Amino acid sequence: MNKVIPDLKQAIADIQDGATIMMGGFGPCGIPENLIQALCDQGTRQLTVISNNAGTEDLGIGLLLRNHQVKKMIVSDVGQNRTFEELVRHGKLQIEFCPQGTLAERIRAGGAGLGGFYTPTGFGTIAAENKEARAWNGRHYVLELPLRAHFAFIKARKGDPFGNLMYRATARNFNPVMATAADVTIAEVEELVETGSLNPDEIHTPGIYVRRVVPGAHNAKPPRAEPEVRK
Amino acid sequence: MNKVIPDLKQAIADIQDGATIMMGGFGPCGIPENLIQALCDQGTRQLTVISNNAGTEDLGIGLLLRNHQVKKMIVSDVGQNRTFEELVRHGKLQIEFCPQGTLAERIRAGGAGLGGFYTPTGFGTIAAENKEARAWNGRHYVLELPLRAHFAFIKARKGDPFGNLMYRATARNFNPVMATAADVTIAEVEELVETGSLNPDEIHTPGIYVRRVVPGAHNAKPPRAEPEVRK
Amino acid sequence: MSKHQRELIARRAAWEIQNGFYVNLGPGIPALAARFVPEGVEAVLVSESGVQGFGPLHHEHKGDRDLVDAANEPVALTPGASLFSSVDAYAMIRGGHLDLCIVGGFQVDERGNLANWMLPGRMVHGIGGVMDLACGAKRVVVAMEHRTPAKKPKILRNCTLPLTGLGVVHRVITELAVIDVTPQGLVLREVAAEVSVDEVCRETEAGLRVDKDLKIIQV
Amino acid sequence: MSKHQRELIARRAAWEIQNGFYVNLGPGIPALAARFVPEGVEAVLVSESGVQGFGPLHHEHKGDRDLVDAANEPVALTPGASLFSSVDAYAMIRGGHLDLCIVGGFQVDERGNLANWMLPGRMVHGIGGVMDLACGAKRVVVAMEHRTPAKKPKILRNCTLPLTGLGVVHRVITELAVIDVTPQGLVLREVAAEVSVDEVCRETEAGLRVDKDLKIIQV
Repeated sequence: MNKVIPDLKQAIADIQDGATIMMGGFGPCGIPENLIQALCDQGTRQLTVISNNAGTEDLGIGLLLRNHQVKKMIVSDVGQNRTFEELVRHGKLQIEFCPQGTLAERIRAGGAGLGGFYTPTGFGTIAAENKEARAWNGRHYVLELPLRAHFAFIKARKGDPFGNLMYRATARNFNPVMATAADVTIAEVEELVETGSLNPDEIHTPGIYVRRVVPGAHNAKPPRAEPEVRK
Repeated sequence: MNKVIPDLKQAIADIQDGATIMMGGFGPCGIPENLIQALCDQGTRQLTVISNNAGTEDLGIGLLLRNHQVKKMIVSDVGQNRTFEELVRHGKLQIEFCPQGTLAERIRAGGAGLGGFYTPTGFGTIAAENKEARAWNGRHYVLELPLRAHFAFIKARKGDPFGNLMYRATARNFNPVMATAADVTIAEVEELVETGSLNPDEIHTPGIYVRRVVPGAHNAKPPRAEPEVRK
Repeated sequence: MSKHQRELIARRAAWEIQNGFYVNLGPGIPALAARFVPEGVEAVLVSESGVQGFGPLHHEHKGDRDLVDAANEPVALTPGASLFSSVDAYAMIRGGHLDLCIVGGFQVDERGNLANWMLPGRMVHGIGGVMDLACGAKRVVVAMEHRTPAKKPKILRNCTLPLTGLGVVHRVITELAVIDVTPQGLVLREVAAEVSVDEVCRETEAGLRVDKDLKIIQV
Repeated sequence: MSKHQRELIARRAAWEIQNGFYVNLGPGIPALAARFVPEGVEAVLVSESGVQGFGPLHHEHKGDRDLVDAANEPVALTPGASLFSSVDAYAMIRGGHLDLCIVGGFQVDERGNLANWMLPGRMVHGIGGVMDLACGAKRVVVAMEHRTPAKKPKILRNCTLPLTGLGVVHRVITELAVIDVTPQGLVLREVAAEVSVDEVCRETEAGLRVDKDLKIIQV
């Protein structure tokens, strides 16, 4: 089993205009920056992007926004991003906001074959508008539906040719769940390791979820051995 | 933070007759055998046990059954267990069977604060009898409700005083999810390690879920360094 | 059912396993199929016990109490293996990530309904993972004897036993035939060598259309 | 709002953190509270970014790009830390495993409704984790200024801004008062030194009952 595609361009060549793509990342952590850059270069348009946030002006999804490649975002929190604001103001970007936990859970439901689920989050708020509600034991819940995508862009610390992935620190974030919920999951890895060199007990994303593994050409951060631990 | 209780007896002393307890385990793997033995010794009765299986005649939940301590089981597959059969035949044990994936997901929903979820599993079978059904995109789903318990008995390979746990191989099974879904989660660990000695990226159950950590006095299996890997 | 016939079914079932597939094999005949995976086919076995990438133990190894398959049998990891919890195992199974699941069967009917978990008059020991597997895998193949031990047909117009899944079966493989479930009903794709189409039809309660490219089962 | 007053609120909020608590602190004043946790209290900070057991960086450490809190600020792990995914973070948050969550607020009303994510006339940048936190933690404390920058009350009969959560607030801590949400309405538990009950009532739109054991805020 060898899922490695050495060339970023080739790894995303079959993504067409109008595709829905999930992209991992939380703040500056765990952004599949090399895949996003390749998609910028490819110029694919009319994309629906499902993501926790929208990157910054010069990192991650911000680049796609600036390039006018995105039609719609399903997102939790875009933060301060001027490109985003301008696109929304001019009606050039559709937005669906999700509470962050609901976004994660909807993606999980999509990957786990569930039809929908009831969450207490957002009941009584505009996040629950036009959604079914229901109560059990005096507690109110909102019905939320699964999310899936054609592709998922995943960033991992290490990966092997079987597609087994390990993440580091809070760069894990939405990556493992998004890996489960796309027709084609493409993982860029900071380090490609040999099959058998990862401890099976410590793998975060089993290879079954990953179709393609690409070594990331460039990483915005210098890989480090260990985060600081205060004594 | 020190959640260690060195004494098994003390760790379960507050479990009263009529309690609902989740117990990890899959086949012979990952059974909280020391906690179960302590519960046998304590003689607590009228228990509802939520578990994947019912152990064997001499291991795990089988001991509690033989002792007539269990009133009801919510279970997926009891396998061949003569005590179990006799109790059921004589109306001394109530049984609620769940498909295995539905059992896992119901426990997850209980731990994750969800109200219920729609699963395709069992639609059109007696597992879906008297349950609401619903279709999306031509696919049928059954509404399943969360499970919670007063206590969870967890078996882990390693644990630290914060309650962080790591499991080994298929001894992981239902243990991590059950750890999330009880009022009081008690983990027996094969090895108690110092705080800070587990790699935070490799912890399977974060300490927040665990109230008490008990070193397991006896383990049915000799701990081994690594499972065989065929080359 | 002779050991030889069970092996024949398993050999044919093994041809369903394609290169790169993630596969779950049920107990009994399906599990046997693991031995007959065609040369050059690299597939990954996935078990609901929480492992992908495993195989039989070397006979000199006595097994590891912490590592079993879904039948609680000790197994060995293969390179590239990964381990996960039951919640994650079933998210994987239900979420359509398995390319193929081969299961045993008591009954299959014309609409692909499957009964394989509960026999009348026998104490029920549970449901286990088979309902999740039946409704979750991309492709469900039933590998089973063509008739019951009492020589009654198992491929029926309508299942009479409690169902495992509704319309879940794609293909049935027996010692006599390979039969596909299609929107137009059951289609006979292959017959065993030295078995006539008439004999297959006689032993099958459900109606069978015969594929115009009908083949002989190669094992 | 002076820096001094914000610090006063944070200092009082820090007293809500008890020994053994797992705590989430929102951005702004709540995050400040981390600095004032009473001596001898060992609590674990949990962030929706996927970490439990962290704290501020040593100033000589420039941070690790892979490790941030929910405000995207680099942090340091503390001994006993563990890391997890966003799905797991929110399962934890929504599932009632946090003992305490301290959040900021735009408005709180008599029934414990909270508005803290959307201001009129400002572009919405998203919802983030605050709706999950507000409805999931065992105890939700709002730490905020008593009045808006325009000196309007923020503790109201009914919230007028879009809500974050319905009936989720247990306690409000401001520079003037500590107020609890009870089934009988708001109860004034503590007032700031040199502040009169009358003044608190004047600056609060909602009705306030005064605890018969009314205390002076100790910070």
